[in-house]
Amino acid sequence: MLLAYLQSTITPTAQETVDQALAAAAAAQANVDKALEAATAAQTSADFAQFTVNNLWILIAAALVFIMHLGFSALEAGFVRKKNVVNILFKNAMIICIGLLTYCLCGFNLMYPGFAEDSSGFFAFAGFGLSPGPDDMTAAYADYTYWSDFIFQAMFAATGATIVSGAVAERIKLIPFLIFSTIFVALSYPITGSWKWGGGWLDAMGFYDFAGSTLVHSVGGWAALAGIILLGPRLGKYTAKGIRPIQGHSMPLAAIGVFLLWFGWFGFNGGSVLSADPELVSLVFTTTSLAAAAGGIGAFVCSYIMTKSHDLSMVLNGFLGGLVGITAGADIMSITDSIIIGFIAGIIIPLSVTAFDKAKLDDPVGATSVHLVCGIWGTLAVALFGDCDDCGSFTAQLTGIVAIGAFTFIVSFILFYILKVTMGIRVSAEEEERGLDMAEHELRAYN
Amino acid sequence: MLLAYLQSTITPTAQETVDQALAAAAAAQANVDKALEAATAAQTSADFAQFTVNNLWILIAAALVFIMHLGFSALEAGFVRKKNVVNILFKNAMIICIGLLTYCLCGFNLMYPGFAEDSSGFFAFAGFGLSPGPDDMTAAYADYTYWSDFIFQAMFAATGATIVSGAVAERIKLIPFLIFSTIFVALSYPITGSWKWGGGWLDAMGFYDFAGSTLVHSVGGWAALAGIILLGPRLGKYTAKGIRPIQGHSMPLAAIGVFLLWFGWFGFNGGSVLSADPELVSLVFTTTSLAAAAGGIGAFVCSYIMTKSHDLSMVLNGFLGGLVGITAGADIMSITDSIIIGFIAGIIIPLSVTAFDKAKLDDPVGATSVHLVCGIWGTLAVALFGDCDDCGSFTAQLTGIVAIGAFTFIVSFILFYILKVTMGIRVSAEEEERGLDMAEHELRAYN
Amino acid sequence: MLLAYLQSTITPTAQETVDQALAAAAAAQANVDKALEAATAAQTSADFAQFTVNNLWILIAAALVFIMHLGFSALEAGFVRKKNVVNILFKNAMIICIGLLTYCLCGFNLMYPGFAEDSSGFFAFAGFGLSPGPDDMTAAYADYTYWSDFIFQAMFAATGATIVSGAVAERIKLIPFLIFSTIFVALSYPITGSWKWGGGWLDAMGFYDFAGSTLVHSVGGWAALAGIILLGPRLGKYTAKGIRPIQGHSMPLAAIGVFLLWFGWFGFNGGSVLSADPELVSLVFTTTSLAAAAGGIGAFVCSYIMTKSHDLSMVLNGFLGGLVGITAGADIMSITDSIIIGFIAGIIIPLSVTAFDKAKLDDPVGATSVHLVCGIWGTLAVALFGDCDDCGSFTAQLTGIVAIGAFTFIVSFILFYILKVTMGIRVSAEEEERGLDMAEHELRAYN
Amino acid sequence: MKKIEAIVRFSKFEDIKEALEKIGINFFTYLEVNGHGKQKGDTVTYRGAVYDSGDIPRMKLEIIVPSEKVEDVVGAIMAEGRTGNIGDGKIIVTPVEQFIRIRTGESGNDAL
Amino acid sequence: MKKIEAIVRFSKFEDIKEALEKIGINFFTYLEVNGHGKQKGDTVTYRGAVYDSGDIPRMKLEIIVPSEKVEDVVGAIMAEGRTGNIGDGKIIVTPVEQFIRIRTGESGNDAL
Amino acid sequence: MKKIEAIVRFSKFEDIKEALEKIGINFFTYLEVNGHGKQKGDTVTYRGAVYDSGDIPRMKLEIIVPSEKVEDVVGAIMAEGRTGNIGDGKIIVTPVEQFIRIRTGESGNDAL
Ligand SMILES: Nc1ncnc2c1ncn2[C@@H]1O[C@H](COP(=O)(O)OP(=O)(O)O)[C@@H](O)[C@H]1O
Ligand SMILES: Nc1ncnc2c1ncn2[C@@H]1O[C@H](COP(=O)(O)OP(=O)(O)O)[C@@H](O)[C@H]1O
Ligand SMILES: Nc1ncnc2c1ncn2[C@@H]1O[C@H](COP(=O)(O)OP(=O)(O)O)[C@@H](O)[C@H]1O
Repeated sequence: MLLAYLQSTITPTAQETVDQALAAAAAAQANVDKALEAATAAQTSADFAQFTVNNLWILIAAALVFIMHLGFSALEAGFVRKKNVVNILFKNAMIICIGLLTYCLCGFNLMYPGFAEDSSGFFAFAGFGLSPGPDDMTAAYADYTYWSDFIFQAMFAATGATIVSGAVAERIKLIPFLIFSTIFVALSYPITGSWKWGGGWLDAMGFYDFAGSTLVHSVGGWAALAGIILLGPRLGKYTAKGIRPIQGHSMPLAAIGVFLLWFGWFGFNGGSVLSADPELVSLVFTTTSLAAAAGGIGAFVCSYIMTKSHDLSMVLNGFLGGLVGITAGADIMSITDSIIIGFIAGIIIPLSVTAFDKAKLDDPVGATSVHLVCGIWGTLAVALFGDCDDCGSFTAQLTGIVAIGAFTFIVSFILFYILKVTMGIRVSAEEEERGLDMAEHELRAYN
Repeated sequence: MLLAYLQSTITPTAQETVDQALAAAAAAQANVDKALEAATAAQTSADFAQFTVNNLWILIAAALVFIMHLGFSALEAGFVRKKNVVNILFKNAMIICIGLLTYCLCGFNLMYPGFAEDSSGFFAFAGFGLSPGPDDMTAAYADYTYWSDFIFQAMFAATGATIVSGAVAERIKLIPFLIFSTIFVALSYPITGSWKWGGGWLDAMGFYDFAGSTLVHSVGGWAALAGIILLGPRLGKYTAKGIRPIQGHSMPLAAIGVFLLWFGWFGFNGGSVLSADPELVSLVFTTTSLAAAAGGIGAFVCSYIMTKSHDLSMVLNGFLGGLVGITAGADIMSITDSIIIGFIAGIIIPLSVTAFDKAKLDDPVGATSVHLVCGIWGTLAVALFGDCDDCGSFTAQLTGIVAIGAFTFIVSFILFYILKVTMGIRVSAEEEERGLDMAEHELRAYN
Repeated sequence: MLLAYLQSTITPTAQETVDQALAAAAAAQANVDKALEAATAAQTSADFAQFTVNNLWILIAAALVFIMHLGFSALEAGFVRKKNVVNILFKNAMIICIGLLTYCLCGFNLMYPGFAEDSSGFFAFAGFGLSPGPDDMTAAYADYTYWSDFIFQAMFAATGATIVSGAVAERIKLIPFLIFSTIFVALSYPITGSWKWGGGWLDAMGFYDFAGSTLVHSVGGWAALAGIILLGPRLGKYTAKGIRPIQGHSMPLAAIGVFLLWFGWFGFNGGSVLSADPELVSLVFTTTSLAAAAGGIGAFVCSYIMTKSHDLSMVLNGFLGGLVGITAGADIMSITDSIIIGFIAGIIIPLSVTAFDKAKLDDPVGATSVHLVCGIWGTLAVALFGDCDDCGSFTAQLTGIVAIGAFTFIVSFILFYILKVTMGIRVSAEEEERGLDMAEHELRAYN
Repeated sequence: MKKIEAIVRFSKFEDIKEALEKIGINFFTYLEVNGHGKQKGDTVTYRGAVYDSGDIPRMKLEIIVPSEKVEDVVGAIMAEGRTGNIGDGKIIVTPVEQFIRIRTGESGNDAL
Repeated sequence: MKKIEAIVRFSKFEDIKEALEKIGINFFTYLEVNGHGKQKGDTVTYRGAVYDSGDIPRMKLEIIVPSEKVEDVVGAIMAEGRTGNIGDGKIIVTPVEQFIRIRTGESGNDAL
Repeated sequence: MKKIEAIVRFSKFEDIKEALEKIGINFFTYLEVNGHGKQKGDTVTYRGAVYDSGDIPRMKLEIIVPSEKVEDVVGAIMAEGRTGNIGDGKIIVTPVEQFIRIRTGESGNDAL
């Protein structure tokens, strides 16, 4: 009884407080859960904001790469004669169509096939068409959605063929060129691309090519070279009396093209960071711009020494040389490195243009000098200047250049050769004299 | 006493612990509040980051839509004769001024009047000028600020009149055209726009038009048609001996225009998502690009079949046809759908251009084919291909097309008619022959 | 014993619960820490997302400012005669190279030297080259990384010299011009820039210049004026029989240039917010666009009154006048203010062009009217219309205009003068007649 | 043989071409020229300055014909090139001493 | 009647135009041509290759006048077109057999 | 003196220039013209409409020479301008009554 009494008198006090304490703890616990939930929600929101800005940048970069197609069109149109302008515009307009549609059909899945563990990393194919799952639209896929990935890569794909179109301008037949471009963009470009960006064998061996000095630019250059060799020079370019320069018809058009290409290159290189990472993207913008500027100066100096002239066509190509040169290592170079790389690329341009002309390889817009030679230079520069763990060794870089070059050149050569013996790739001399605009399009560029 | 003793000996132990527990719980509670506060703060920051990126995209999209005005200017300038180039540039320069300023004065508040609950949704007006409250700069307003909303919509508004300027080129008097454009952009475009985007009656009945195949492009096309009918064809176009094509003076200029339009369309369609939502914006980029590419191919194939030629002017218009066609449903189409929609739009272009010419409706740049016909096609395609809850039914889409078309055509016809009988809308034959550049501007485009 | 018994029977109940409570509190506490950590992590992520979007906008703005160089190139090329087109393109291409490289070498560190506490704020230099620390890539530096800061400011730097190139076109020797530009961009522009944006004495006294009506545009204009005075007019411009207008060779090229300049101005003004702040950036987009539009209308009205003509060249310059005018106060003006400021700038253009011509100061592209006169107007307008705490007083604004103007004009005059007496700054009459393209570049713009 | 130069309106060029073909003139040379004329009192305005200019782009045809065909050609051009308004243009006939086809070396009427 | 062709400097064109107006020549035709001349030893440089080119754009005037006016016109052009430096250009006078106004069919001096 | 007008292929222009220099013709005037010819049956296609057009841009040279040099010049143009295919062009020789150097007033052969 006493016990009971005691219990009844003592306990309540403690017990009450204890209950209070328990309740308080439980309440705290509950609130903690709310706080955790809130924190998790905030994290999710923050992650989504980050995902959104990363994704947005890839999309804007895709739009910038798109505008490079206008850049190429204008540059090439400016550097050909008045009578071949419609033709070059037509080819470039078709290439962007072909590039996007074939990349959708098979290119994307050839270039990013998801090589199997035990794959040799040379070739794989993830099937026709595009079929993203629901997760592919979230950060589970990457820092961007599947569609962003596709459209960014698709805009890249078409640039390769655009490079060819300038080099073979003023004499190639339209339809064979379009057939070549289709196969080139649909198959050849994605296969060599898969070796590195698709995680294939070159990637495994440590080859480094940030935004495509080799994978995009040299590849275009090699195909251009194959075409040039099989086509022969334009009539009247290499005469018994020496080399006769055939001037482009509009320097303003060429200049518009080059400035737009530089503008688009912010997306080409900047977007290749594959996120909006502040440090990397801003570094890439800086190295890219400085290399372009140094390329312009390099080409100016070198061409002045060679011909004592202030040659606008060289300076414009010098910009492009600098841009192509920095592309392989834009994310790893220092300021000084990028200026040196660009400057050397600029110097290469006049030397290379002259060398190609000496070899009677006629390239109306200098595409081989800009994209092939400076592409090789830029890829090697990664080994020479790059100072980081995964920067490719000289051997790795050389292997990549040679392997991709050999594959692309041989495939392109065979393709052009087959087209040559079947349907012919060159217009008749009469059509060439008349100009492809009238001969192939029955339309004049200017009236 | 025993009790007291007992209490005093027993309790302390428990009580102390209890107090500890209470204190701990209280401490936890306090920290929880801090954590909750921190989580809330993080949430606010995350939300603001999200708001910032959404808002930024709308602004960038506005800049891209702005560049479409350069696209239209270049395209139209390229497609007219050398003697009418200054005139077309002048009109386009004025339209952007008129568009922005009238949209600021009344257009925005006519198009987004905030229809009252019981409104029929045909017409309302929120007053002259712009006067955002402080909340209108925050996420409380939308995924973007009031100013972003205004400037994005204002850039859209002027495009309608730009479409007209191309169609009536080379013969319309400058001042009447500017008067027409002012009234059209200030009143007609926002009123029909309010029916759908302003939440009016068409929106209520389920009409679907994502980025304006009907609300922007057809509207411009209908006004153009009214102008063409009342103006008559250019001298020498339709002769007793048949149709005499009047070639545009510069294909490179036209090509620059079309590529810039495509570039701007990333903002036109992409920005119409009204946020930077990764999935939707990237889908829209993809469908838009594929439709444009398919449109180029469609126009190429169709014009080749019709005239056995590789007609650059058709391919360029084919791009635009594909772009206009996808605009109504760019956010809901699959890859395959968007390719089909674009391809059909491309096929429509040569057929439509020829049909208008047969009807002796002279449209120098093909604006009616591109914007009116493909705009209608794109709006209907939403019903045919769209596969979602709020995709308009065929009836809803048709109602929208007819209602907006009838309103716009009638208003434009009346406007042009009044201008015709009062001040005259067509330059004299002598001025037309001389060219509007000298006749209206006393300035040549090229010297 | 009883006690012991009591204790043993009573306590367990309470004690157990107490322990539970304690454990619960501890658990809550532990979870609270987790929640706090999670909240902090979320905050960090949110902050990083915010940092990323701010930084991205600065980079995109830098790309937009870059495209202004194409805008200037096209505008100036369009406004000179056919025989001087290569020359003007060459100069603009070189300026961007020189601008970027010298800004990297010394300009950036001259303009943002980090004035010491007790500095008079007139001149300081943070050393050659760029050497950011690791923190400079994080939000600790600013709302953007060091590289973003550099590249955005570097793109600005070159615009000053571009303004000069147009004004002295068609008669200046190439090499002296390039020497002038180098020194001007490397030293003069950054020093006056440091007075305000570098936190120097003008900043301290309350001078307000948001995006550079004075710091960029007037500065370019003053240098242009010095050049024009020392060079003299083009041959045949001011004859005994009066002023003979020398028409630009391509209005479409000029129009492309102006539209691209407007496009780039979204980055020039919008990026000057120095973050992606939704309210401010969207306000700046709106004021900038409305001022440009009002400038076009102002120039149209004024030139119509003066010459009864619809003068495209004036309207194009009117756009630019409006843009330059709003630049100093784009972030603080109301809608109405910005329209008035732009409209007045537009009216100024024809008056100023005529006044310069009356004074026989020959400026082929109207750079002095657009950049100098409207730059001054815009800077003063901040005092007249601005309604905020840190908007400069009339005295502050005037002091800034005069100080920067005097410094720039005197330095430029001395520079040009030294070049004139040493190597000569003007081509021979024969070369001028032949055109600088052949005389200096041995290349024609059009073939 | 004669050389007929005709300075005509742009808008009449196609019609004249067809008229010439009808009378068997299938070959000729043409180019754009500028016609200077005082009558119009036209002005050009550029960047705030106005000045007189009555200059209009015109098409110039150069046709070599046997002397006996001159009348036909002039008649055809007059018929199709006339609008009756000021600015219809002029026809100029000048003597030709030799006319040679580069491809074959034929000369005179054989070269036509 | 005579046809006077004058190949002159661009920079002298406006002055010559005014001088012609003063002696009553209100109508003529002009166009841009290229003058080829060896003396300058000028070179053109394009994409790394240099080659000779002394070619300069020039303005060509074509004026039909009554025979008795030839001297006046030549005098006016000589007076305004001369700088004394190489490259002032040439004047060529050739015979005209017919000159017809398309609008009215008037011919000879009446067509002027 | 004579005026030789030669309408030639663009692609032969440089060769002809060199050939003329070899026979001492260092000065002449040239311009772009359009050759209209029926033979090609060429068509132009623009925005869905096809129409005939055999028009090809060509280069026209105008050379004033002493009468005794005509044969040489014609020979040089024939030698370098010929491909043997249709479209090689034409040479036209017309009389010149006066030829004056604006710079000095020299006339006739002295002005060359
Ligand atoms: N005396 C002339 N010499 C050379 N060309 C002339 C002469 N008179 C007129 N022309 C050319 O003929 C064109 C039309 O002549 P114009 O006098 O305007 O018409 P109309 O013959 O109807 O009076 C002028 O633009 C000019 O090119
Ligand atoms: N024999 C010629 N035939 C045709 N045109 C000529 C001839 N000689 C000179 N010209 C033209 O006259 C222009 C000026 O002549 P040029 O010899 O340079 O000047 P100058 O008469 O002062 O010596 C040349 O550019 C060319 O267009
Ligand atoms: N009767 C003519 N009058 C003026 N120009 C002519 C005449 N016949 C030919 N031409 C010009 O000569 C060019 C070449 O002549 P064409 O008949 O095509 O070559 P071919 O002399 O080899 O038969 C034409 O394009 C045209 O410019």
